Amino acid sequence: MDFDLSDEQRLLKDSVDRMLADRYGFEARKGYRAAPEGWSRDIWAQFADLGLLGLPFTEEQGGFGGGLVDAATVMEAFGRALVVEPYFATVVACGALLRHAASAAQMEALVPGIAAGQRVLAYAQVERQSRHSLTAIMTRAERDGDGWRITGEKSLVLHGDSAETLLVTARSAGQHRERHGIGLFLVSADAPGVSRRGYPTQDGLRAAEITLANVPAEALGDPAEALPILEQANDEMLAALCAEAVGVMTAMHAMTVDYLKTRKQFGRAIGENQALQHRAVDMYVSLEQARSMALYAAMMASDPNPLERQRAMHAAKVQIGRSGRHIGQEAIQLHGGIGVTMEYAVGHHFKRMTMIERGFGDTDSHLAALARLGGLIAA
Amino acid sequence: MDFDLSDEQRLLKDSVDRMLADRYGFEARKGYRAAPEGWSRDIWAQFADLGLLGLPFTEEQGGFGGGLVDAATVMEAFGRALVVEPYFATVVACGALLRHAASAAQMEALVPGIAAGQRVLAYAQVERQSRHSLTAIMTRAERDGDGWRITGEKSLVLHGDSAETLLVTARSAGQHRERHGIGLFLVSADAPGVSRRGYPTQDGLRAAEITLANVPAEALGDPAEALPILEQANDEMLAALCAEAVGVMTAMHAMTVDYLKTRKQFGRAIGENQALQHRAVDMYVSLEQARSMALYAAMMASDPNPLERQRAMHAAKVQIGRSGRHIGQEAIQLHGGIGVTMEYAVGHHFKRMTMIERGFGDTDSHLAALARLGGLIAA
Amino acid sequence: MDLRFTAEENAFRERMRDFFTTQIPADIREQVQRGEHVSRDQQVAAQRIMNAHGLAVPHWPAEWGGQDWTPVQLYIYQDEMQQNCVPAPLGFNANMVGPVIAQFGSDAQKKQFLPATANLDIWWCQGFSEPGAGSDLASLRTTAVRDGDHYVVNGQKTWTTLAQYADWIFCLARTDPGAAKKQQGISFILIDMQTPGITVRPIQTLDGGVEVNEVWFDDVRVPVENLVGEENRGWDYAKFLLGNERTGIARVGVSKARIRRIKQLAALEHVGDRAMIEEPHFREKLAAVEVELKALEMTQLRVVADERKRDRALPNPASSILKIKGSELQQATTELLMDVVGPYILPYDDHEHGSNEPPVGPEYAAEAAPTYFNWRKISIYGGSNEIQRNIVAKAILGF
Amino acid sequence: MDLRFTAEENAFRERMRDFFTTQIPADIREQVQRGEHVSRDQQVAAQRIMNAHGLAVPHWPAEWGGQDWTPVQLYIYQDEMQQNCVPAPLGFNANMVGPVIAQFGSDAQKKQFLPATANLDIWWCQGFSEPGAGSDLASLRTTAVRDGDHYVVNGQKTWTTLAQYADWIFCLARTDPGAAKKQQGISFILIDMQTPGITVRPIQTLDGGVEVNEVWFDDVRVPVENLVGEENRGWDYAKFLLGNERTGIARVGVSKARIRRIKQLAALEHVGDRAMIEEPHFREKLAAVEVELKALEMTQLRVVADERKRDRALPNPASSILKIKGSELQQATTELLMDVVGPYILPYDDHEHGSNEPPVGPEYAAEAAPTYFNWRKISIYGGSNEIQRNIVAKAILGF
Repeated sequence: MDFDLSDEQRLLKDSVDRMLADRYGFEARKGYRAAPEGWSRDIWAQFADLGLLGLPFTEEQGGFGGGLVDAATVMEAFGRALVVEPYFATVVACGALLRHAASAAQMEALVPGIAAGQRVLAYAQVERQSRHSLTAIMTRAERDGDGWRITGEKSLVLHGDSAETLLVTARSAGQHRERHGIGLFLVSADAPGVSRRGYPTQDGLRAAEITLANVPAEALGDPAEALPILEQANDEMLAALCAEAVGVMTAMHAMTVDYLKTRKQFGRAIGENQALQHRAVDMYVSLEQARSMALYAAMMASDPNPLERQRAMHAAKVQIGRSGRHIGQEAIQLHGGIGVTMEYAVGHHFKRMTMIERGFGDTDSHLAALARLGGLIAA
Repeated sequence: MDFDLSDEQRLLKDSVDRMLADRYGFEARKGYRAAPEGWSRDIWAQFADLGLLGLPFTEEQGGFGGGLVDAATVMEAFGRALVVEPYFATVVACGALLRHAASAAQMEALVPGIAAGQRVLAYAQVERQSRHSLTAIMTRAERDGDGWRITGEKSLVLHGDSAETLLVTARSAGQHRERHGIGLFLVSADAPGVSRRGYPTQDGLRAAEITLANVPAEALGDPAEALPILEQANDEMLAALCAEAVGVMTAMHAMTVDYLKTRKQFGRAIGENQALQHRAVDMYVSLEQARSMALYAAMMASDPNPLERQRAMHAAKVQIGRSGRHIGQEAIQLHGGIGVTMEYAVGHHFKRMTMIERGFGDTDSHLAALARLGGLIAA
Repeated sequence: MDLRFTAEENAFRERMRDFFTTQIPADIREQVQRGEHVSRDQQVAAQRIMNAHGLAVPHWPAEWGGQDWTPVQLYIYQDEMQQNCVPAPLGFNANMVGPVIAQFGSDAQKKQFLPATANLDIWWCQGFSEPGAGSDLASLRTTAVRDGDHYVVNGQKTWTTLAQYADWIFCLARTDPGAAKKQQGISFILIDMQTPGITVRPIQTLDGGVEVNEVWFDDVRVPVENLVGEENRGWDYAKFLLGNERTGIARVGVSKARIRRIKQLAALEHVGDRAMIEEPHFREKLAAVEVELKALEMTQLRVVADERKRDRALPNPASSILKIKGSELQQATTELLMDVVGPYILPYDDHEHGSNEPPVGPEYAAEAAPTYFNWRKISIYGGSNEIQRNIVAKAILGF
Repeated sequence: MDLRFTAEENAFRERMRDFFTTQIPADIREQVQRGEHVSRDQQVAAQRIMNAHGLAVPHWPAEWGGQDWTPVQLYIYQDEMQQNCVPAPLGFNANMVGPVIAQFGSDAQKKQFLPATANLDIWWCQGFSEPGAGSDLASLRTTAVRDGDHYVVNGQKTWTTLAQYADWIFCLARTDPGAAKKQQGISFILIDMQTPGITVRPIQTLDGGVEVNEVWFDDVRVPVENLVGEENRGWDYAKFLLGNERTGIARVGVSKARIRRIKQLAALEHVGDRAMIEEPHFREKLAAVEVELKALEMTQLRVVADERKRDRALPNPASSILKIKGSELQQATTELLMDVVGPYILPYDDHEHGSNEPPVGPEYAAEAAPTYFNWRKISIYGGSNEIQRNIVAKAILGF
């Protein structure tokens, strides 16, 4: 057992940290968000230069052969800085889907563009009624010669407005909520029949509602049996989100401790109040628990046993959700008035944390799912 | 709306408080518990002198016509002092059952003895498998001429070892868990076929396991349709327990605040630590919430609408359970070492509070029941 | 002791409910129910209807539009207003500056301001907080220097709620910088927002809206007749003002209305095949909040009943309990609402900046997250819950 | 970074599990599983078996019976011991006085005490706490005055765990009352409990048992060769001793074992027609604790891994986190156990006073409430959780 980063991992971490320190301050980020797409193509190019965009792909595929721990390292740093670029959508989510589903030819066609920062991807999975279920899919895929045609409506597609390429789940067979019959399809965002409505999200990112009307598509893997792959990829997304959340929490905790030490009231630093110190300690305990579970998630997201893997991911999401809610609410409360304004960073972290807490299944739903699977400890 | 005690109620409260202050200190109580029955017949006689034992019965019946607020007043005082005499069993529980179920002749036969302190009663309801359900009754009642014969095993009968008279639930008809078929029966504790095993309880009171083998009995009211009356009486018991719990919590909170002010460590009172002050405040908020709900319970326990009444009682038990757990655990923690010894009062209060929290349905079960009834606020 | 409302009190409640549900326009109440901010015009419209019926400022002295109600009646009035999603009369007018002028103002001030304040012909804002002061209000640095028959005011206020709508501001300013204690030498001054030298800068809050502002005073000349009461005694008036809101602070009616709405929406939202309201876990979470809310309602009634016996000029430390628990429960309801809405809390509906597109997801979803974000403030403003705990520790527990 | 155990570590775990489950008598382990106290004889028996296999004091120096294990191996050893309900080697011997003697004792002391301490031929108790001192350990008032080749000890100790079983006590006593700081002038002295002048008075705890005692010293004469290390430097040795238990403090294995038992019992207990383990609400409560426990296990492993890089003589403030969270979770499991047992937590089984009647209700019910009561202590002793928070605030957060 070894918790130390490898030399390569430390190098990666240092270069990401340095770049964010240089280029991703609070004011700079405001500028990136104000761009037409809601993020910076310039920063995106820097990510490409650092090798971050090809991270999860093998060297043969045109990437850098990074694992889930590398992804977690990047995402934690991004969480601290509240990066708004479509890294999660393109590299984490679609990267995982491609690695598990795409053929060598498809990889060859896509990965170089991704790694070079020339191709942004988005994962179109959610539908109006699906509420985080991976099987509640009404979008249809119908065979059309060698290819497919997709018709349906996808919702809450993260960075779906700026993506050049969409990975779309659709049903080629089977009934609503059935495990069988689901496929994953590659769609060009400018294909005829695609219409998109982009919008900002509560946490300063972007998403889109996407309508697909008889859109030409290419299957990624088996067009009717993609669910195990979607589940595997979903768990890798969860692991990355957990890591990002730890970054968000780390920043909120650090800002709060710093604020308590510097903010003066009634003639002394408010952090001299023992009641507030103890609350900062409880936040720290929550943070360390979350950090531990994010590591556990990174370790278990590639576990070969799907049941053990899912148990672990449910547990991780629960811990992250609980710690994040605790730390976020306390960070705002202990900051007082400035905590509830957009002019100070902590509130932005709080909003991102809230969306992570409630995205990809909220804490209650993951706890219920873990309980249904019998918990973590065998009787 | 009026929260003030009437003159009579204030008189009652003052006389109970005075008597307990005189006779019910920590050491005195230890002595009462050491008596063969686990409580003091002498104190019991004093209760009779003060009119407490006839409190819930009308003057025509030989009592004093007190209502649920009067009962709550007495029980709260008893909670503060941790009274170990069988007041709850005899006056609150059996008193409510008799008032709702007994005929005038039965009242005439029983109440004078109760009021005079010559007759202790116990309510034999729980069975091994019943887990607080009022309908899970396997004890059978069979007709025998004008009377009845009871056979079965009753468990956790509060003060069942010292009672002269038992009120026993038994099934004269109907299936297990059916609402129909349940009756309430009067049994003499020295009747042939009654065997009792008394034992101490975790909170310093007494209870008994009682086996009934073809024991002669007299029906109180309809021998097959007593359930609504058992439910009504049960809710009055809950209201009284809530009041007692408020007394227990009040004492724990007062002892804790007092301890924080007087206990010195590192050269100053530990209560000068703001973190501990704030925790004492949170305990106080819990206490006031519990006090409010105990009043609500006293008001609603006689509500003519059974559904509204039950909703209210579930809610009250939940609040009492949550407040009591919070205050109890914090009281022990803030006392430190002496809190976990039997040599100091607060631990005894903590134990009583724990048994109230988990007796007559624990917090989770009442919350679940309230949720099943749709909560308190109509959509 | 009789814990039930009397027949008269119940009849009074009926009368209030009838008034609020029939006289206040439905669109305003629905907007409040959805969790949206009301506009300036809507706020004015609602308050003027109430005032026309003598219901805007019932707690004021009778000669200035007050009703001679018992504390219980005042409670019922407030509870029905909250439960029926009626925007309360503007607090700065009805509960803050109005009572101060009525108690300490000159006759001329009363005539000039009170009727207009009750009718919201003047929209007031509050100039107490300053940057860096937080809960240590008395450390304020804004000055008012006498110059002939004017004060010249300089300084900066912050967290000034709805200053962008305001006609007038009531301020605390330091008139005697040499006073021995920082609470001394402060005066309570009324300032027309049109006076030259006043600048208002909006502060965007987490929900994306603008509720609060910074206000700068740069050599602002204020006629001396706008001083309330005596010079240098402003701290006393501010304490009177802050102690005025004692029981409504728990906002039990607001939480009740939100729980009702949550239950309605939870019947529409489905998790798998089942309506959310049928989920035992969710029902139990809801029920747990309902229990605490019922207890708080009873606690509030106990404080209300106690008011009869108290000197109304003294703050009631029990109101700190109402503030602590009331804010926690209001915040809990905002989380339950997000539970119901589920994934559709995510889109940000930028209506403040003129987006006219239909909402993404169900129409009730858009306000869920902003309400959660925005309501974090209620455990911070008006004396944070930490300050309330200090008050209880000292005034009730005797630390 | 590789967060999995290596093949060697997994093999080591197998070896430990095999040893604990085959060599330690089943009746002892079952008694621990039920939550009952083990007797003196059982404790001695278990420790001697471990010692015979070199497993009683693996963290000691190799020459005195230690194993040259990595921190991860020590962790696995402890985890398997806890998960398999094996009573740990007596802490006062293995983790407290033993390491102090090994580090600071004379050669004669090492020879006299260490083998007997490892084998529990000597049962040690700890004389640190005094009445009224609580967490302010250094304010102790027991004195040891030099008289020829003896110290004469006078004073009172309290919270002395299992003093009724003890052969020897290791004490802190003041040898220089004139020292400038209260931490100075204290010595670390070993005292035979048979020495005239020692009185032990049991203190009954909430569970009804006697685990702790008061110990009085009345002109107790102790040979000077029983002084450990240097006179007046006892505070340093005490700090070394208290910092020694760093990671096992979370007792994750104990909580795991209890959760396993709770799940087994919850399959037996029925609520209505349904086994308790099938109740979604109860399962979710359990799962929530399991999640925190898994996180704590990972936290503990991180601290363990970190140990390799640390100076083992310095306390690790991260162990405060393990203490805080570990005690909370252990306490949470005691409540879950009461949830399962239900109404039958009520009877008090007075076995300490010789009651031989069968238990009222199911046999597993009797220990539920006493365990809950007794385990309130774990957030109090060994530095209360409030003290731990102070440590983290200062040593980690830099307040």
